[in-house]
Amino acid sequence: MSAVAQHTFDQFLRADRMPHIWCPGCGIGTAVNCFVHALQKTNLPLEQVAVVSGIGCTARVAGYMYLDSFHSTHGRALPLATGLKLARPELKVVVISGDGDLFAIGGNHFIHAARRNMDLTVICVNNFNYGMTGGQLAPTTPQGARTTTTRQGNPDTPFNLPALAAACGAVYVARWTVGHVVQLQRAMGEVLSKKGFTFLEVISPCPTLFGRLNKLGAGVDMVQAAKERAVIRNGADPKEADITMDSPIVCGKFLDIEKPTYLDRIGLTPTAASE
Amino acid sequence: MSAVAQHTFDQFLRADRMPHIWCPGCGIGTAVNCFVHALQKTNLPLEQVAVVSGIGCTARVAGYMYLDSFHSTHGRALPLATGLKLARPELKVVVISGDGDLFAIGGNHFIHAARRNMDLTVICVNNFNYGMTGGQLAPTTPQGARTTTTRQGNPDTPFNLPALAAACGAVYVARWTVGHVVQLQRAMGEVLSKKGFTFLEVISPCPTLFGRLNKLGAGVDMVQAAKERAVIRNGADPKEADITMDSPIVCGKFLDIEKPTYLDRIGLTPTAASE
Amino acid sequence: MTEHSDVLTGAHFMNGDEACAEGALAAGCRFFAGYPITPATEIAETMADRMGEVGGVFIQMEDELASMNAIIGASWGGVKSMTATSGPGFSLMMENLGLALMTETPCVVVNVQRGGPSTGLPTLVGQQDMMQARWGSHGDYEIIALTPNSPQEMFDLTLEAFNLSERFRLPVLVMADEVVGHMTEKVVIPAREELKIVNRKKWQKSDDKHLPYRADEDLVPPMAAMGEGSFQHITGLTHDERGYPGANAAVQDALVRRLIDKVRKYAKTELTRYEAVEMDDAEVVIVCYGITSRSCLRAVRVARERGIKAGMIRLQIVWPFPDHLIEEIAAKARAIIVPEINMGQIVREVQRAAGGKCPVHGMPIPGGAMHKPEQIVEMITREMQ
Amino acid sequence: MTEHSDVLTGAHFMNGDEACAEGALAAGCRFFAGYPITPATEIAETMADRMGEVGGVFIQMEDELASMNAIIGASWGGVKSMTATSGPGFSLMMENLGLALMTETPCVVVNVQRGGPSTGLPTLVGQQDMMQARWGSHGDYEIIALTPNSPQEMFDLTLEAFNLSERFRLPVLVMADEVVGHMTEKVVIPAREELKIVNRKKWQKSDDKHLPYRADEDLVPPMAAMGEGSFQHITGLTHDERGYPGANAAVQDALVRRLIDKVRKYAKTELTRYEAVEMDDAEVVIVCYGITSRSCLRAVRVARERGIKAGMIRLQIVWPFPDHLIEEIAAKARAIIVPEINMGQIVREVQRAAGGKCPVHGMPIPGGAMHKPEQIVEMITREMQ
Amino acid sequence: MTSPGGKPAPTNTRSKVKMVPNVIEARCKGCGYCIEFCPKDVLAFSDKFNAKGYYVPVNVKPEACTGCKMCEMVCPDFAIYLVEDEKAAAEVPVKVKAAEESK
Amino acid sequence: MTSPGGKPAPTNTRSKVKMVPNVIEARCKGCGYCIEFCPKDVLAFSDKFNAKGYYVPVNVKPEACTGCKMCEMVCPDFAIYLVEDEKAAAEVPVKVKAAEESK
Amino acid sequence: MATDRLEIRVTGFGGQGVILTGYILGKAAALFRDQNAVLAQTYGPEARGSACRADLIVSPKPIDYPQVARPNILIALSQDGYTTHKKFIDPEGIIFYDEELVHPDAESPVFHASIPATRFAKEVGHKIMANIVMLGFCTALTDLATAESMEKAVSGSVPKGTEPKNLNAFRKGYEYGTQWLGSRSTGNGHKDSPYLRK
Amino acid sequence: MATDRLEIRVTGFGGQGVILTGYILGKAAALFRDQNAVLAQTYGPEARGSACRADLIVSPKPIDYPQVARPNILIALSQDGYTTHKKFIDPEGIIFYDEELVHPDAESPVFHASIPATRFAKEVGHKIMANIVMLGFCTALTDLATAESMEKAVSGSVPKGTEPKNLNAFRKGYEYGTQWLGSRSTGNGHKDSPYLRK
Ligand SMILES: Cc1ncc(C[n+]2csc(CCOP(=O)(O)OP(=O)(O)O)c2C)c(N)n1
Ligand SMILES: Cc1ncc(C[n+]2csc(CCOP(=O)(O)OP(=O)(O)O)c2C)c(N)n1
Ligand code: SF4
Ligand code: SF4
Ligand code: SF4
Ligand code: SF4
Repeated sequence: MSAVAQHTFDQFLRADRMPHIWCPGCGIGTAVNCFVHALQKTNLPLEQVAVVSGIGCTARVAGYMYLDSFHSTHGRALPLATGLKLARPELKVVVISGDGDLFAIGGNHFIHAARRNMDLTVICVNNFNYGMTGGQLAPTTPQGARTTTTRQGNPDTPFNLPALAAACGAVYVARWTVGHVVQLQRAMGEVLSKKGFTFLEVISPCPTLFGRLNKLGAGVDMVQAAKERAVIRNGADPKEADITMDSPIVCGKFLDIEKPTYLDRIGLTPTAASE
Repeated sequence: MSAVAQHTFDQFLRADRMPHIWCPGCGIGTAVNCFVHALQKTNLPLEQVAVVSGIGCTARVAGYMYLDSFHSTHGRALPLATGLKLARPELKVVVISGDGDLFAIGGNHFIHAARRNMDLTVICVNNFNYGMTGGQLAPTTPQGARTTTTRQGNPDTPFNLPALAAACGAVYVARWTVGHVVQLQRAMGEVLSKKGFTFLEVISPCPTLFGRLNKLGAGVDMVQAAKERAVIRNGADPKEADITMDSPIVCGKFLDIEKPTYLDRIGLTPTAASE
Repeated sequence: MTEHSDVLTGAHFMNGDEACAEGALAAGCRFFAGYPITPATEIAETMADRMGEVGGVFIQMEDELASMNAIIGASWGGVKSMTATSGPGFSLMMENLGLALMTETPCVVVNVQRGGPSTGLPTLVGQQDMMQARWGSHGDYEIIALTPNSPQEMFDLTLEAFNLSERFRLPVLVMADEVVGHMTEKVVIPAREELKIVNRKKWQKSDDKHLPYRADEDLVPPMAAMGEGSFQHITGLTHDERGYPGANAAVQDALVRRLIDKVRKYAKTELTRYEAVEMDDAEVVIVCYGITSRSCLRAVRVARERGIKAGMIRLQIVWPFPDHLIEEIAAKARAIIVPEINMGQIVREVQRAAGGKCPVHGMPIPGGAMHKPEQIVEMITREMQ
Repeated sequence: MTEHSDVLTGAHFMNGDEACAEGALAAGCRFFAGYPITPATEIAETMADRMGEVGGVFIQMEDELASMNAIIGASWGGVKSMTATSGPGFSLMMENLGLALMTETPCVVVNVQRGGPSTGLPTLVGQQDMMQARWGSHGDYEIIALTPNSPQEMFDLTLEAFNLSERFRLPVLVMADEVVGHMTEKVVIPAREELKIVNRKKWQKSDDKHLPYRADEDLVPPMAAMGEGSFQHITGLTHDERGYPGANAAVQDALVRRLIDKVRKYAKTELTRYEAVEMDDAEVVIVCYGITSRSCLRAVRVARERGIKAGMIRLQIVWPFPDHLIEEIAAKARAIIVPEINMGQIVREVQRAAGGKCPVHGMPIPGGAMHKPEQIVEMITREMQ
Repeated sequence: MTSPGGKPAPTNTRSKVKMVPNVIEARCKGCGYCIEFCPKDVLAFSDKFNAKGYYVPVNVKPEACTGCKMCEMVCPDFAIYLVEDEKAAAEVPVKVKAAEESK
Repeated sequence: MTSPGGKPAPTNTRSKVKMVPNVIEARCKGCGYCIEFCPKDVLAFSDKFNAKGYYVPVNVKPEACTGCKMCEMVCPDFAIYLVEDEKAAAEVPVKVKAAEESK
Repeated sequence: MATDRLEIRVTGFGGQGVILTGYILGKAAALFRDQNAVLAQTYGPEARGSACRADLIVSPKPIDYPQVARPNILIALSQDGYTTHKKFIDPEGIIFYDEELVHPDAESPVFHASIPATRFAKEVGHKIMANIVMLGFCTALTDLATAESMEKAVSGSVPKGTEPKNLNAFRKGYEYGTQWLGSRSTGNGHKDSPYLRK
Repeated sequence: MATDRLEIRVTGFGGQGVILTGYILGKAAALFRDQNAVLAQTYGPEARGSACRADLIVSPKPIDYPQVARPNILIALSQDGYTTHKKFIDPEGIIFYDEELVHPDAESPVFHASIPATRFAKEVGHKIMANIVMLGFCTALTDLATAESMEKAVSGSVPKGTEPKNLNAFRKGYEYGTQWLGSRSTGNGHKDSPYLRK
C-alpha cells in the first residue's frame, strides 16, 4: 500500500484502498462523499449500517466504505439486502448502485421491493449509461444519446426513475445532481433516518464514456451543465421529471409519505430473527 | 383422441385437445373464448397472428389456439415475443399469460417492453394467485387474502397492474372481468388492431384455489361477485384502480394514446428483417 | 405427538417435502425465501406455515434469482437460511449459487428434481440435474450434494446439509426428486437434544481488523455476521484475505484453490457417505442414489433370491464424488451397473473413477418414471453370464 | 479492402470479439440480442454498429434472460440469431438454453470466458465454464461447443457454429475466452461465394397438418417459421410429434432420446473436429483447446527442439466429446497431459475416455493467466523420464 | 368442416333465423356460467352427469332464446354454441379427425 | 488518528477558526471540481503533475476561504479537506498503516 | 387374504379429498398399526379439471419399490376416476364407489361394493366428507385397517375443529358397511373377493 | 538488431489512444509488411482512473504464445504508465516518452528517447493526436515499421475525415525523429540500443 494522507473522513472509508478506481471527474465519488457527510450527521452507530451494491462503477462504493458491505452480483443487490434486513431488522440497510444495475437487470427486484415497501434505502447513481462495461445503452439513456451500442443515437425511451419508484410504492422519492452537494447531503440524511422503501436518484457525470461519446466535455463541465439545467421543484409529480438530452432536469423531493412498511406488516421487530 | 363435437369456433382451436385442462368454473376459458370471438371479427389473416405465453394455467392458452403459438418458460413470454416481432414485424404478436408469470418472475420484461413501447399486445389473466402450482401468493394477491403461502392472510401489498403498465409506457391500458364478455371482446378487438405496447387485464376466478382458500364459492359465484363489484370508469386514472378483497373493481379503458412505437423508432418496416 | 410447539419431534406420516422443511427447522433454519415450483412447492408452503411458529421469517420472492440472493443476505445476517426449487428454478439460481460459493456463505438449496430439459415434465420424476449440481454455475468450485431416498432421509439429510454448510461455509445442495418429495411415509424425528446441530465458527471481536477470508487450518475462515461490528467487505470478485478485490492470477490462485481444497480435503472422510447392501461378496455391484435406489434395492433382493451375488452402493453424498470408493469396488467387482433417471450422468463419474478396472454400464432412462426392478434384475443377470 | 458494404471480406487486423461478430454476419445472422459484459461486450458493440448496415436487427435487452429468449423468438421468426456473454450472463442463460434445446431452436450463444466463480476476474482469462457448457441447464441434453484459439478462428468457428445450429437445430456454443476475445490479429475473410453456409431444413407447406417434431431420418425435423401458415404449437414441455404436451414417460423417452441421439449419432463424424500437431510419433500427448493451445504449441515446439517426442491434439469441438479419438490416443501414448485454465474439467473427460489405458494428468490453473509454456515443457519432460 | 347438431349460427352477422343453444356434453364441466349468464333463463342443469361426472345444462326454455350468444361467449369450455332451432334438442356428435390420426 | 497538514476542521459545527483547503496530492485526479465549486476562487490548478500524472490544485487565495467546505464535499476523490490555517500550504503526508500491514 | 403388500388406489376429482383419503389410510397403518405405508399422489396440470389420484402401499415389511403396479383396491369417488382406473385393478380385488357419482361397469370382473357416500355425508354435515364416509365403509368391509386406528387417523388428519363431524361421517360409513356385510348374500352379482372381511 | 519476436508495450491514460497506438503498429506489420502481429490490450476497472496498456508482438514467424514477457520497446504516454512499466523493459530496449508528461528516471539502464508529442500534436491540431506524433517519432528512430506502412495503417485506423490531420501529426513526429537521429551523438547519457535505426 502506498503512503496516504489522512482525510477528515477517512474513518468512514477504507483509506488503504485509496485512490479509488473511478475516473478523473467521475461524479460517483462526490455522491459517496455526500453520503459520508450525511452519515456522520445522522449519528447512526456505524456497525448498524450496511451497504449492499450490485455490479458496476457505482457498485464499487461498497468496497470503499468502512462499513459492513456486500458487493453482490449484477442486479441482485435488492434481494440480497432484503434477506439481510429480514434476518437482522435492526440494521439500516442501504443499497447503493448504478442505474443499469438497479433498473436494467435488476428492475424486477426494484419494483417488487418498492411494492412491498421493504425497509431499504436505495441510492441510485444515474450516469445515463453503463460505466463499468464501457459506455453502453442504459435504461436511463435519453432518447437520441450516443452510447457504444447506439452509435447512431438511442432509439429507446428511457425510464423516469422517480416516477417508477413512486408508481411502485416507495415512500420517499427524490432526485438531485452531484452538483447539489448540500441538498444531496440533506436528502441522504433523510433517507438514512426514514423507514420503508426510500429512493434517491443522483444524477452524475460519466465523462469517460457518456461524456466523451456525446461530446459533453470533462466531468466538471458535465456537473455544471446538469446543475444549470436543474429546476428544483419539491413536491412535483415525478411523472413530469422525464430527462432528455437537453430538457430541464427536475430535481427535488417528490414524495415523502408514511405507510406501513413490510416489517410493520409482518410484525417483525428488530432482533426477532437474529439470535 | 376422443370423439368431439364441432363447435362454431373450433376452427380457431385445437379441438383435438379439448376438453382443456382448466378446472370447472375457471375463467381462463371465457377469456380465450372472448379472444377468439374478437379475433374472428378483426379479420386478421390467422397465419399472421402468433400467441406467446409463459408458464401457468393461463399460459396453457397457447396450446389450445389454432395459431402459431409458443409456450415458453415461466416469465419469459415477453422477451421471446420481442425477438419474434423484431424478426418478423408483419406478425401480430399477442402475449397471453398469468399475473404471476407476467408480473412476478416476468416483471422486469414487462416494464422494459412497456418502456420501449414494443409492438406487442399483452393480455394478462389475473386470478389473484398462482393457479398452476396450487394457489400461492401472487404479486396481485390482495392484502389480507389467504393463499397457500400466506395462510394467515397476505401481508404484502399488490401491484395495480393497469397503473404499472401506464407508468411504464403502454399506449393502451384496460381492465375487464370475465363477466364482461361484451366489453372484453371489444377490448380484445382494440388491442388486436392497435400498434405499440397494449395491455389488457382480465379479472378471472380461480375457484379451485383462490376461491376455496378464501371461501368465495364456485367459479360462477366469483364471476358474479366480481361483476357486481365492478365499476366502469373509462378514462379513469389507473392509479385509482387498486384492488382489495372487497373494494370496487374499477374497470374500463384507462388509456388509449398514440406514440411512436419501437418499430417506428428503429424504422423497421414489416418484412425488413425476415427474408 | 408433538412435544414442542416449535420444532416437531416423534413419529409422523408426512411427505418428503414436508420432512425436508422440518429437517431444516430442526437444524435451526430460521429464514426461507422461495418461489413456488412443482414438485418443491410444498417445502415453501410448509415453511410459510411453520416459520411463524418458530420465530423465523418466510418470504415468497419475485423469482428464484431473488430467492437465492435473499438467503445469501440472510445468512450474512447470521441466520441459517434455505431455499427450495426444481429444475427451471435451479437453473435460474446458478449465477448466485456461484456468489454463495465465492463468498463462502453457508446456506442450503434443495432441488426436488422433475423431468427436463426445460419445462419438461413438471409433475414427474427425474434425476437429470445431478451434473448441473456440480457444474451448473460458471467458474471453478467444489460443492456438496446429498441425495435422500425417502421422506425420513429428506429430514435427516436436510439437517445434515445445514450442518455441512455451516461446517464448511458453502451452499449445500439437497438433490431430491419428485417421487421422494411427494411420497408420504413415516418420519421419525428425534428429540431436540439427540440431534447433532453444527453452527458456523464465529468471528471473535478483537482489536485487530477483521480479515474475513483468513482461513484456519481446516481451510475454513470464521464468519462474522453483518451488524456485529467487524466492518467487513464481502465481494463476488476475486478477493484476498481482507476481502478486497484483487484482479490478478495470484489472488485468484490462492482463493480458488482454497475454496476447492476445503471440500477435496474431506472428500474421503467426512464427505463420504453411503449405504452398502450385500457388498461382502458382491460380484455385480449397483451404484445408485436417491429414489432409484429403491428400485435397485428390490432388484438386489430378487437377484439374491435367485442366487445371484448382487450388491449395491447407495450414495448419500454424490458430490464430492467418492472416487476412492468406486476405485476399490471396481478392483473387485465383475461389473458395475449405474441405473439413473437420466441419460447417463453419474455413470460417467463411476467410469472415470473405475479407470478401466471393470466394466461400468449405465441404465439410462430420461425421466417420467422410475426403473422397474425387473429391468435391473435382468441387467444384473446379463452381467453374470 | 472491403468489397461489400455489408459482409466484410479480405484481410483485417481485428480482435477476436469483432471477428466473432463478423463470422456471425457472414453466416447470415441477422438478429442479435445481448447485454454488455466484459469481455464479450465488443461483440455486442460490433453487432450494434454493423446490423444496421446488413439489414438486420440489434437490440440490447434488459438482461441475459431476455437476450436468450429474444434470440429464440427471432429464430422462430425465421432469422438466424445470436447472443454473446461471459460467465455470469451465461449462468443466467442456462434455463432458457434448455428451452432452445427442448424446442430445437437453431441459434448461437458465445461465451467469452473470464475468471470465476461469481464476478471473479471480469477482465482476465478463464476456461472454467467448459463443463457448464455441457451440464449447466437442468434436464438431459447433448450440446455442441466450439473452442476457437485465435481471432481467425473466432470468425471461422462462429460461422461454423451457425452452420451446425442450422444443421442440427439446436443452440451451438462458442466457448471463447478473454485472451482470444481481446487479442487482435490478422483475420482473413474469404469472398462470400467461398463460404459454406448451411440453412435449416424448411417445412414445406402441404395439405397435411404440420407435425413440427416429426423428424427425418437424420433425426432432425424440418422447421417452419412462425407466420408461414403452419399453425404450429411449440412448447418447452415434453411434447409429441405434433408439438403437443404429453406428460408421461413414453413421450419423454421418445423426445429426449431423439434430442440426444441427433448429436451422439454424429459425434464420431461431422462433430469431431480437431487439429493434430506432431502426432505421428508422439509419446507424450497434450490434449488442449482454446487459448491454452497456444501455450501448448510453444511447449511442443520447445520439447521437439530438445528431442522429446511430444505431440498435441487441439480440440476445436469439445462437445460432444470425442471419446473415440482419446481412446485411440490413450492406447498408443505414454501419457496424456491436459493443461486447462481451470481446476480440472475436460481432463475428467479425457480420463474417462482413456479408460485407464495410459496415465492422464491435468495441469490446472484457476484463471487470470495463461500457462507459461515452460511449465508445460517441464511437465512433458517429467513424463518422459 | 361438418356441422353437427344443426347449422351453426352465421357468426359475423346477427342471425335472422331462430337460434337455440347446443351443448357439447363431452366438453362441459358443469360450471353453470351459461345458465347464470343467460338473460332469458333458457338453460338449467339437467340431473344427469356426463362421462367425466359433470352435470350438464339443458335447454329448458328454448323458445325464449333471443340468440344473444351470451352462453356461447361465456362458456369457458367451448362446450355450448348456438344452432338453428330445427334439431336444437339433439346433440349429434361427429368424430373430428384428431391430428395424430390424420397425419 | 494522526492529523496531517494541520488540525482537521471540526466536522459537526461550523468552525470559528480560519480554515483553508488541503490537498492530498496522491489521491487527486485533477478533475477541477473543487476549483469550479469554490465560491471564492480560493483554488486553481498548479502547473505541476503528481506521481500519477495529474495536475493538482493549489490554494491561490487562501485568505478568501470562508470554510464553507464546498471543495471538501464535492471532491470525488476524498483528496481535499479543510485544515486550520497555520500550516495550510504544506501537505505533510503521513503513512497510514495499510490493513495488510497491520494484521 | 393376508398379503405382503396391499396396493390401494383412490381416485376422484380435485377437491373431493382424494389425497386425504389415502393419507388417512396410510397414517392408520404407519403410525397406529406398526405397518409400513407409502402414499404416492399424482399431481399434474393434466389433473386440473379431471381425475386426481392417490396410491397407497401397505406392508408389514419395509417397502422398497414405492410404486403401485396393480392395485388390489380401488376407491372411486368420480366417474372419470372409475372409468380410467377400473381396468388396472387386480381381478381378485375390490372396487369401492359412490353410487350416486359412478355408473359401474357391469362387465368388470372385479368385485364391487358401493355406498351413497355423498348423500350420507350431506346428512351428517357436508358433502365434502363423502370420502370419510367411504373410509368408514371400506374399514367395515375389509381388513385394511382397524376401526380404532382409522378413527385416530381421521382425528389427526382433518382440520382442527372438524374432528367430531368427521368421526360421525366415518361411523356412518362404518355402520352402513357392517350392515352391508351382514346382508351381502343379497350380493351384486359379482364374484367374491379375498379382501372382503370374513 | 533483427529479432524473431519484437515485443512492444504502450502505456498511458485511458483516452490517450493507447490501444490505437498499438493497433496501428500491429496493423502496419500484419497487413502491410507481411509480418505476424498480436495485439493484447489490458482492460480492467482497475485501469479506470489510471494506467491503460497495449502489448504488441511482431514476428516474421507465426506467433504461438501471445503474451508479452519482456517488452523490448516501451512507449510511455503518462507518468504512471512509465513508472509502472519501466522496470519490465529489456535493458537492451528503448523507452519512448512524451517529455512534457513524464519525468524520466535517471537511474534506468534502458535507452530513452523523448519528444514533446503533446505539444506537437496541439500544433498540428489537437492534443489527442500526441500518440500519432509519437508513432512518427518511433518509426523514424527504429526499424519497427516503414514510414509507408505506418502511413497506410494510420489512414486506415483513425476516424473518417481525420486522416489528413493525423498524417500531419505522424509526419511531424517522423521529421523530429529524423532530426533527432541526426543529432543523437549529443545523446542523453544513456547507452545505446540495438533497436535504434542505424
Ligand atoms: C450477469 C451480468 N451481466 C452483465 C455484467 C456486466 N456488467 C457489469 S456492470 C454493468 C452495468 C453497469 O452499469 P450501471 O449499473 O449503470 O453502473 P455504472 O457502471 O454506470 O456505475 C454490466 C452490464 C455482469 N457483471 N453480470
Ligand atoms: C422458473 C420457474 N419457476 C417456477 C415455476 C413454477 N410455476 C409454474 S406456473 C407458476 C405461476 C403461475 O401463476 P400465474 O402466472 O398467475 O398463472 P395462473 O396459473 O394463475 O394462470 C409457477 C410459479 C416454473 N415453471 N418455472
Ligand atoms: S467509467 Fe464513467 S462511471 Fe465509471 S468511473 Fe469512469 S467516469 Fe465514473
Ligand atoms: S387452478 Fe385455478 S386458474 Fe388453474 S385451471 Fe383451475 S381454476 Fe383455473
Ligand atoms: S358454460 Fe359451458 S362448461 Fe359451463 S355449464 Fe355451460 S356448457 Fe357447461
Ligand atoms: S476535486 Fe479533488 S480530485 Fe478533483 S481536483 Fe480537487 S482535489 Fe483533485
